[in-house]
Amino acid sequence: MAQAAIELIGINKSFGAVRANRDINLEIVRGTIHGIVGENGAGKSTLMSILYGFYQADSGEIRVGGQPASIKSPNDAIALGIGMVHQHFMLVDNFTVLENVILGAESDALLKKSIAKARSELERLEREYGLEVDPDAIIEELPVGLQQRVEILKALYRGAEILILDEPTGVLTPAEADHLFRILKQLKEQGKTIVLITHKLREIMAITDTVSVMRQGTMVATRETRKTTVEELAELMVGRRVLLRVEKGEAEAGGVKLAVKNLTVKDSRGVTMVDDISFDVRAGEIVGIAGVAGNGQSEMLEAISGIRRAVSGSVMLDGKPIDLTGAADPGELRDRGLAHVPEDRHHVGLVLAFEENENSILGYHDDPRYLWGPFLNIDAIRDDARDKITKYDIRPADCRLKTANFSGGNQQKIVLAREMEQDPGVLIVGQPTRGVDVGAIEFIHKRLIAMRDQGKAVLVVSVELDEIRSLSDRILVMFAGRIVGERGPEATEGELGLLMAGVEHREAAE
Amino acid sequence: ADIQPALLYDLGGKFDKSFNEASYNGAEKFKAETGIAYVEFEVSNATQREQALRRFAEDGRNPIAMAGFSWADALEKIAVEFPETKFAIIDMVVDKPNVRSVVYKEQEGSYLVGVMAAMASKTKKVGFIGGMDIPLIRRFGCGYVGGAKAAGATDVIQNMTGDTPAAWNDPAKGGEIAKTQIDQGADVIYAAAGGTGVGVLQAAADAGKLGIGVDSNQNGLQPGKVLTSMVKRVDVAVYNTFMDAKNDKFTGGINDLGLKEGGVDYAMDDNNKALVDDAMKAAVEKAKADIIAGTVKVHDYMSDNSCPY
Amino acid sequence: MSTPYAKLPAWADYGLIPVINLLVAFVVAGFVVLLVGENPFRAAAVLVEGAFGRGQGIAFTLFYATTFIFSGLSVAVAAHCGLFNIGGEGQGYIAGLGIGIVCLAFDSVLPWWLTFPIAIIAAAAMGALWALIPAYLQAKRGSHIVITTIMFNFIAASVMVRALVGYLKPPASMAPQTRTFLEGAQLPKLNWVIELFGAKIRSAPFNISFLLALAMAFLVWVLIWRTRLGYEMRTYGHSSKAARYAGISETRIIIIAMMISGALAGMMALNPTMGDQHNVALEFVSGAGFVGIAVALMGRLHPVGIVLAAILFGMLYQGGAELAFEMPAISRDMIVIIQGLVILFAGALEHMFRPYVQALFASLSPRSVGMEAVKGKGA
Amino acid sequence: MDLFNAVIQVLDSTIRLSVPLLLACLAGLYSERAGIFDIGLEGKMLVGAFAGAAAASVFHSAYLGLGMAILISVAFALVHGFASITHRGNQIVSGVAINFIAAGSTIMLGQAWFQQGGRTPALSSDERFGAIIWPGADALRSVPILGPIYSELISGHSVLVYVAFLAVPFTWWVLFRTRFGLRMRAVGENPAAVDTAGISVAWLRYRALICTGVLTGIAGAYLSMVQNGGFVKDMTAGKGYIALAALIFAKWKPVNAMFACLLFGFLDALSIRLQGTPLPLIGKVPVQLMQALPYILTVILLAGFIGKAIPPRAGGVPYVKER
Ligand SMILES: Nc1ncnc2c1ncn2[C@@H]1O[C@H](COP(=O)(O)OP(=O)(O)OP(=O)(O)O)[C@@H](O)[C@H]1O
Ligand SMILES: Nc1ncnc2c1ncn2[C@@H]1O[C@H](COP(=O)(O)OP(=O)(O)OP(=O)(O)O)[C@@H](O)[C@H]1O
Ligand SMILES: [Mg+2]
Ligand SMILES: [Mg+2]
Repeated sequence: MAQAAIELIGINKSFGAVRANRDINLEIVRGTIHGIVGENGAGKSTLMSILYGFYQADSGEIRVGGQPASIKSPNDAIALGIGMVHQHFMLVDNFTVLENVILGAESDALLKKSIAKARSELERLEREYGLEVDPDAIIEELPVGLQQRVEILKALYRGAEILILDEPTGVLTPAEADHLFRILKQLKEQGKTIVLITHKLREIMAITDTVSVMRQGTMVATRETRKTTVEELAELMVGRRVLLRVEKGEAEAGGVKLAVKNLTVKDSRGVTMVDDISFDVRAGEIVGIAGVAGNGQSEMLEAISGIRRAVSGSVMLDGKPIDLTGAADPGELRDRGLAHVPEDRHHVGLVLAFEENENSILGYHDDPRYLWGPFLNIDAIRDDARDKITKYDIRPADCRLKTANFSGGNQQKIVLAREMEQDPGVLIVGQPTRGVDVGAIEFIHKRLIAMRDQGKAVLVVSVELDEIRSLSDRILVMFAGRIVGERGPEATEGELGLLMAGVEHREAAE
Repeated sequence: ADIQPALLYDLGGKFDKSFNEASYNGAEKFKAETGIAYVEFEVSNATQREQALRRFAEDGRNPIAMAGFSWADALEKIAVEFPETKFAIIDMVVDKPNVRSVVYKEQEGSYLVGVMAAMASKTKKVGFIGGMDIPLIRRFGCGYVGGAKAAGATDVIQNMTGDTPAAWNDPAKGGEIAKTQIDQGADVIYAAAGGTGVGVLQAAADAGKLGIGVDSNQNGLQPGKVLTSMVKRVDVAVYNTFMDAKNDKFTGGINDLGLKEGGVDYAMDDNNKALVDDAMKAAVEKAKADIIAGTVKVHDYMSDNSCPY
Repeated sequence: MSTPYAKLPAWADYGLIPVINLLVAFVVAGFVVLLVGENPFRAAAVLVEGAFGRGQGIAFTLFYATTFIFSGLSVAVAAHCGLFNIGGEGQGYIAGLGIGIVCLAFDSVLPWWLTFPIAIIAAAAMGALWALIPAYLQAKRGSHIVITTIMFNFIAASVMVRALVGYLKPPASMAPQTRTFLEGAQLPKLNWVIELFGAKIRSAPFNISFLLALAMAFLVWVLIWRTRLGYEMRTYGHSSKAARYAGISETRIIIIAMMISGALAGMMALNPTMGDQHNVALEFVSGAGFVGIAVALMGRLHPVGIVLAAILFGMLYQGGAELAFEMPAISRDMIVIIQGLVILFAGALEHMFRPYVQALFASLSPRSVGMEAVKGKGA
Repeated sequence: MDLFNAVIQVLDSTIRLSVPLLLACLAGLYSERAGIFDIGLEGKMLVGAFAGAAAASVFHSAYLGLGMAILISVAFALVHGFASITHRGNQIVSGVAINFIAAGSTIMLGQAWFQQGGRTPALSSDERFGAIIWPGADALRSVPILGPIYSELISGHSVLVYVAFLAVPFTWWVLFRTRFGLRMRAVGENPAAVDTAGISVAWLRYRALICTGVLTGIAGAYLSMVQNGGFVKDMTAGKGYIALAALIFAKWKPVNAMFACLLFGFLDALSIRLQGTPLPLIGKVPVQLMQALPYILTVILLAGFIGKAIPPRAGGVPYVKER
């Protein structure tokens, strides 16, 4: 009987009236990888934050290595060898990697020494686990994948024996994810214990030894991974059967709806992120853009939707060209029937401080349907919002609730509902299911297919290869700002992976 | 029965190192001598003027003295509403039978200290520093320039401290302006700037130069470093108002107080004895006599918003 | 602005807690009163009685409140668009110029009800203009609105001195102010309204600009929560990225918001000039613009809250004056301290007692505490 | 040569005028870098000035005065902290409140203690910080160019002036070279990161505010014990707000802060110097224009040369762990 690294006994935690955790019991065996799955808002992050001392449990006991431990602050947790990689990275964006790593763990009152020490320490960790990252890079200039690596380094630097990762792969590409898993396995071999929160059952099956399922704040089950199946877990999570792979009929693609021509985009630092790309999306098809994060997809989306000014290029909407280099404004593109679900729902797609119904008109607030001369037609807006809530099964079904209080999955549905219900000719979607649970994923994918079948042109950008492959009728692979290949949905993960890694591209160059 | 005198201060507040403070001193003197208490009020915005006046009048306060020209509008009204009450206003004329308007010829007093400044100056350059830039202060400046030029000053450097009420309470800036004027060659500086003046006198003293005080006798602020002060006897006006009322000698009408009436003057005491030699004394006394006699007319800036000197 | 704690029933949130805070503020102020050897209870009585006791007091309280409503609204409108307009003082001051010119020009020819609208426009226009430049610089050049508005306060002061002393002042008059306006530019008083309730008012400056203020409060509410423009302002105020996504022009929204804010600050000048003094004098704003910041934030940027906060400050001004009359030992400066304490406890420390109140409510009935239990369900 | 002297003199007064701004500006830098807006610099300077002058005149010691100035000003800073850190109050409201309380209490206590109209007794030279003459300053004065620069600009200021300018590199060092500085900057950018790193956000911010209090205390002492020999009511005369502007102007960086304050000081000195004297080409300009000049030029410079200023990201928002 291997002994427990951690035991949680009868943990309760409420935020106001929200009971995020109810009588949670959980045992995590030393030297194993323990997965935790659950819907958005099930209470996973909360539970782990309690274990990490970030929140205090209202009641319950925590044992570390068999000894009752009182974890009042992250300090105590760190002292007990618990490290955590948070879902929303806890990094200071304008600090360097090194500064972030030593923050709070400085070896000396003066930075010089601490930095020097950290530098050599990082080199060691880099050698042991292959966690390369430029120690002097500024965080906000690193792709999320690397940012997360910094979070892991932070934990290891503090000598974590027990490592908690909250949705680590939510932001990673398959390649990055695989790399992460290799690292985790390595850590496990070193005798470290790992707790892995994720929405992706595939990952659970891939690397965990044990898996626990949470629903609405309670711990509904714990299974040995090899003794369970994806279907079972999904059902445990959502409380009903879910089909995990959307089945869709053949696309009967019509004429070109969206044509991107010679698009070139530079980022704020003047680096060329999108390098003269052109492609079409036809009516009734879903075109998926695959690629490792940071290869220009975000910039491309922003340019096409008019948020970011392009250096050169234009889009044809229904044959009408729109120059993207000028002050192309998102409103105009919207009027031309282009709807956009942005990658970052928290800061771009939604105003978290708004009521749900207010967000349900964001971008369409100048649509006469919602107006009354210069005035907002509140009743129309709320009725409309309620319709969407029922139609998209957004929970809680309260259009007056502050948007921040919806889970990510539901927040995502709010955005989708808004964009799809405008019945646009063209829909472009960035990371449709990032941080969203299986139940919601299923729903969202169905919706996207439905749009396609209504003869809309749909452009999906995602770092989830699975998603791309299951949704797309055509797959374009982006690498280093260029489109390096086009494949059909039948393309294997392997060949796409190579394209995404830019292999073929290089060969072509030779 | 004893009278129930009341005193009203202007926005600058009781302790403005200027006429408010002077009127306060006058009232205190009266209180000390007669043992009759008085009530007082500092307005903190224009609206309170009429309110305060009426309030005191209704409470049967009598006489009611107030410092500052801004009281005029309110008094115009109240004086009519309360014909029995005796009022006194400083620095402005309100033509009502029951109002005693006390105005000063600041230009005359300033002229005298100008003369002294010019004579005490080795560089023949002297300075003037005003507080907030309002006509009243320019009247001080103009008289001063007149006196200084008349006594052979080649140049009078003039500065105003600012355009907000903060200009009355910025000794730091006042001191800096003084230093600048000293750099420009001034060695005697006259400050008509309320609390800011404190900084001017300080800076002059620190630099071993001479300052000139204003309103009340400020020779003592920097003993031996303040050449003299242009005293404007607001304290006396308040004191007399109360006294006359007490002895039923109160009379309405305009008191236009210049050198002749002793309303303005230059201050001599132990603090500045050593600084004023006989020649100076003689010259000042002569100028004073001339002005009183009317042979010298000191221009009043506010009569035409300009200064001929 | 969402409070950092779970919600309470509205009446407790907007009624009970502020009252508790106020009481504490007065208790602390009471100690200061004690310090100067006066009876704090009597002081409190005098203050409240002086502000609300007699019709006279009420009239003055509302008169002051009028100005603060305008300045508070001004700050709030900008704040909803994520802008901190600290320049209300200058915008209000410079508006005096417009008012002065209009009144001097028309008071002899037009009746007040014609002069007033013109003056309103002039005041609003001048205020808006004074806010326009900082707004433009913020939008186009990224010059921080806080600096520019502070600077424009000082510049306004110089302009006004120049204008009043140089041009508007009647020659050979001592005071740096315009001549007294004639009937045609004097706003009718509202005292009779209070007298309807049997109160007797000898004389008080309470005038119809109060109604204008209330109207503006309502319009601001409509603007912020019921118009497309307000929606765009709030969107930008919360997240400039989201605004860009929604196709809202940054330049346009900043400039419009600031001009509205400036216009409101400008209207603040009507009350003291046409409503009370019947002239435009140096420094007639006397700090009301800055008080507006406290008023707006204590009113939680909501017009209703602002009106209430403005009345609170009106009470402190009027009651404070009474206090100074009644209690010789209590000086003008004491009252400033008391105002400070109220701002501190009723404003900055508004959350101090919230947890206890919540605990109390929770113990009474768990249901009553805030966010419905439904939320927690996931997608 | 005459012009050269004029320049030296203007620069000299530039230094004196910028010192209080610089101290206040650096003070603001500490608190705002830690994510706490501080519109209460004005008030803290004022109480500092009062406490300093009062203590100095009572104990006849400049240094005791300085100590008291710092003590009281820190106390007020802690009140700001109590409201805005411990109780998550609105930082601007709290700042405004502090300015009110400071303005009222200094006059009230001043009158109660000294009966000189809210003024403290005039300080004697040993109760103030006098000028420090550097070795050979007088000897070198006659040397052309360098002489005046050394003896006027460098030498002959009070110790607090040197303190102020040394505070600039010191602050830079603290901010970018020490653990405290690192954490302080972090808490101003992303308190959650600091919190999860196991550091107390509140305590960190309190310490930053203490630094603020110390500096505003010194700033106040400079006003009442160096530039002037005693306290005069409201003697800060809006310098706190100008310092705030300077801080933004400087984009929250210590060295920039120094230049920003020197700029403000210079513009001020210039407007003083030029008042009344006719300018070449333009001729005689109205006094009011001269008064407004520094502010107008500031706006022009801001718009013309200084780009967008991005404040510390967490600035002004109270840190709330559980929503
Ligand atoms: N800081 C907070 N303040 C208030 N309520 C919170 C807070 N964090 C979480 N909650 C509530 O607690 C519940 C559980 O949140 P938690 O973040 O643990 O869910 P989760 O399982 O991590 O969801 P996800 O999969 O989206 O990360 C949510 O429904 C949310 O309403
Ligand atoms: N401001 C907030 N107040 C209350 N609860 C919140 C708030 N923000 C988030 N939550 C809750 O915390 C839980 C997790 O929030 P989070 O933002 O992590 O959503 P999410 O599903 O994880 O989305 P994402 O993974 O994209 O971040 C959600 O269930 C949400 O209800
Ligand atoms: Mg989570
Ligand atoms: Mg999530």
